[in-house]
Amino acid sequence: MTTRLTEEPTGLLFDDRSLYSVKLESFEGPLDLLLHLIRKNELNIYDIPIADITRQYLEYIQLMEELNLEVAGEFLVMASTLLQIKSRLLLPTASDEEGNEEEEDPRAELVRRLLEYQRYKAASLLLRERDLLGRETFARKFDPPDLIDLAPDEGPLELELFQLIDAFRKLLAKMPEAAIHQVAADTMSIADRITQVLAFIVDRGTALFDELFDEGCNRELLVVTFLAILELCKLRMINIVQDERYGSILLTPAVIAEPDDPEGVELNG
Amino acid sequence: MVDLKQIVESLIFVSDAPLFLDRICVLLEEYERGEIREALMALTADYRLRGGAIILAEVGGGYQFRTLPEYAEYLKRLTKSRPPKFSQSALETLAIVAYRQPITRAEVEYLRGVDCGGVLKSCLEKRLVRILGKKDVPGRPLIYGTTKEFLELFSLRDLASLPTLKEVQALGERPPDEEQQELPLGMEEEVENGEE
Amino acid sequence: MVDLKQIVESLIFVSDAPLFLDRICVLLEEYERGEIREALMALTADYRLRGGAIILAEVGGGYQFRTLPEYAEYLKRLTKSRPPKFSQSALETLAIVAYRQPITRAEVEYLRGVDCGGVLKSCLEKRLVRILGKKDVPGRPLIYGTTKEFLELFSLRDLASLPTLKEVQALGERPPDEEQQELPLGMEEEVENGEE
Repeated sequence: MTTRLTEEPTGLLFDDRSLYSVKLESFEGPLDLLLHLIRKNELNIYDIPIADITRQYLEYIQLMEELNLEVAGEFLVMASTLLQIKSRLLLPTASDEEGNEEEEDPRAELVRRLLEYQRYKAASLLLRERDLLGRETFARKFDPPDLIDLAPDEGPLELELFQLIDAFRKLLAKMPEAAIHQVAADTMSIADRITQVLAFIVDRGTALFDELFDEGCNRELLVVTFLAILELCKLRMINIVQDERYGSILLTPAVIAEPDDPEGVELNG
Repeated sequence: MVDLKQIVESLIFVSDAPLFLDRICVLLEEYERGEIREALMALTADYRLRGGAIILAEVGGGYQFRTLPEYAEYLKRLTKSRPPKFSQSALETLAIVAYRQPITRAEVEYLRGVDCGGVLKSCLEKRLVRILGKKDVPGRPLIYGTTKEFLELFSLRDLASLPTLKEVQALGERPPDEEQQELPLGMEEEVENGEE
Repeated sequence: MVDLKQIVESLIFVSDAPLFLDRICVLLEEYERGEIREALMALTADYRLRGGAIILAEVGGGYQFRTLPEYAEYLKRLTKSRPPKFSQSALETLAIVAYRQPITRAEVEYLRGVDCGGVLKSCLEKRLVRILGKKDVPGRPLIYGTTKEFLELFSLRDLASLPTLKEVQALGERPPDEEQQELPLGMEEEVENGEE
């Protein structure tokens, strides 16, 4: 977000840079600034005089700099886009002469973006005008007294993914560095594969080594699957046997997990 | 006299979040879905006709009793919590996510022309936007969508009850000529059908 | 039409505890105490006459909307299926298991700095966490991981779809410049197909 200077009365901004007439507001970005310039000059958005608008845009940025307002990088990117469009318009188009390929108007992309942005800006204004819960309209937001005596029972869980990751993030923020580093994408997929492979083996009772490498020949998956099997071995969660020399390798679960009765084993310990 | 309309009324009244028709049907399995729907309509009409401060509103896909905006002035005196406020950048981001979901951060930023990471994050924290998963393109970027809470907050029944982008544009400036037709921006249908 | 009776109605409706006459008088200082008392009486009569499930009751000296006892039976069904509250400690534990699996209880406790037996147990009961096996170290502690139900709860295809910390942290930072530039605007279809 950058600062908008609203000129009052109109037209003052570029002619007379008197700070007294400048009010501070905010622009949401380069597209917003461009729309403002188009509206102010009553230009046809479908036929923007690029040279003119570029000049005004640059003047604006210069003014912001003179006023020591921070000019966000996006504004500069747009400035160079405008200059590029301007120079492309100055070049004679080769395709026109040949007559076959008609080149797209260099402004087309910008016009599309401006129109699109204009729509969402209008949509955001509609959102702003809606009856907001807690501002225009209110609901009962508390544990209803009628239900207080009735203890809540287990129903379906309601949890948002972001809550989960946010909890983890906050937790790690409190932790020493050393404990943090290993949360990488590849660790994730090995963990994922470990659970998959284990579930598969437990499910079948016995699984063929080759079966685990069946789905797709993706090299990455092969490696990850292999690492998962090694890890499962290391953790002694599966046994690997070979029934004869060069025979098929069999994987069997070493531990039959009983999720229904876990507390007896460790949780109370 | 205990009849369905009153039962439904009591359920919605004590529920701490909008109550969905589906949920009511599960709770009141001795009644038909059609009957329950009728009771909801009758109840909505009752509250309108009563002319009280409370109406039965359909928000976020469910039913909830809400006060009419006329009373906000008085209710502000009662509640300690400050009313929700939104920056223009948050509203633009929410509008884009609402109309274009599922959408990636890069797509939101392209449409707005500015960085949106911070805004997206605060929308996630406020639970107005949620992570829908990852997009099946290289890099697997996260994709975002709006939440039930978003609909509740903005008193929207569902995403389809957002004005279509065509309607939105009609409210803005009229384009000077027909040239507009040439630009393939129309995704109104997509937004409408894309829902659920 | 905004009149006193409706104002009082809205206040009592939104208030999270019975509202006392004195309090209402303070909130509505532009009205006389006598008027307010009359409005309360009229409102009480209104609700009685309506014959709905809700009445305006005087409880402990204050005013509060309550459901009639006839509906208790139905309201009980509502509480029975209320989503259970997920405590912060349960959330933290679940997050650790999700991101660090396979993991032992001792490791979870090291990360959280507190005993996690109870929370782990409740995660197991909710079938969000399961025992993967035993770790090959002295004492052979159990190791935990998440379940299929966990993935379903968050609509995740697999664990690899779980957003990484880096991805969420990246929201607070500026994206690299290229990311923003290369997007074509006509991404309607692409976006639509992105969803299954």
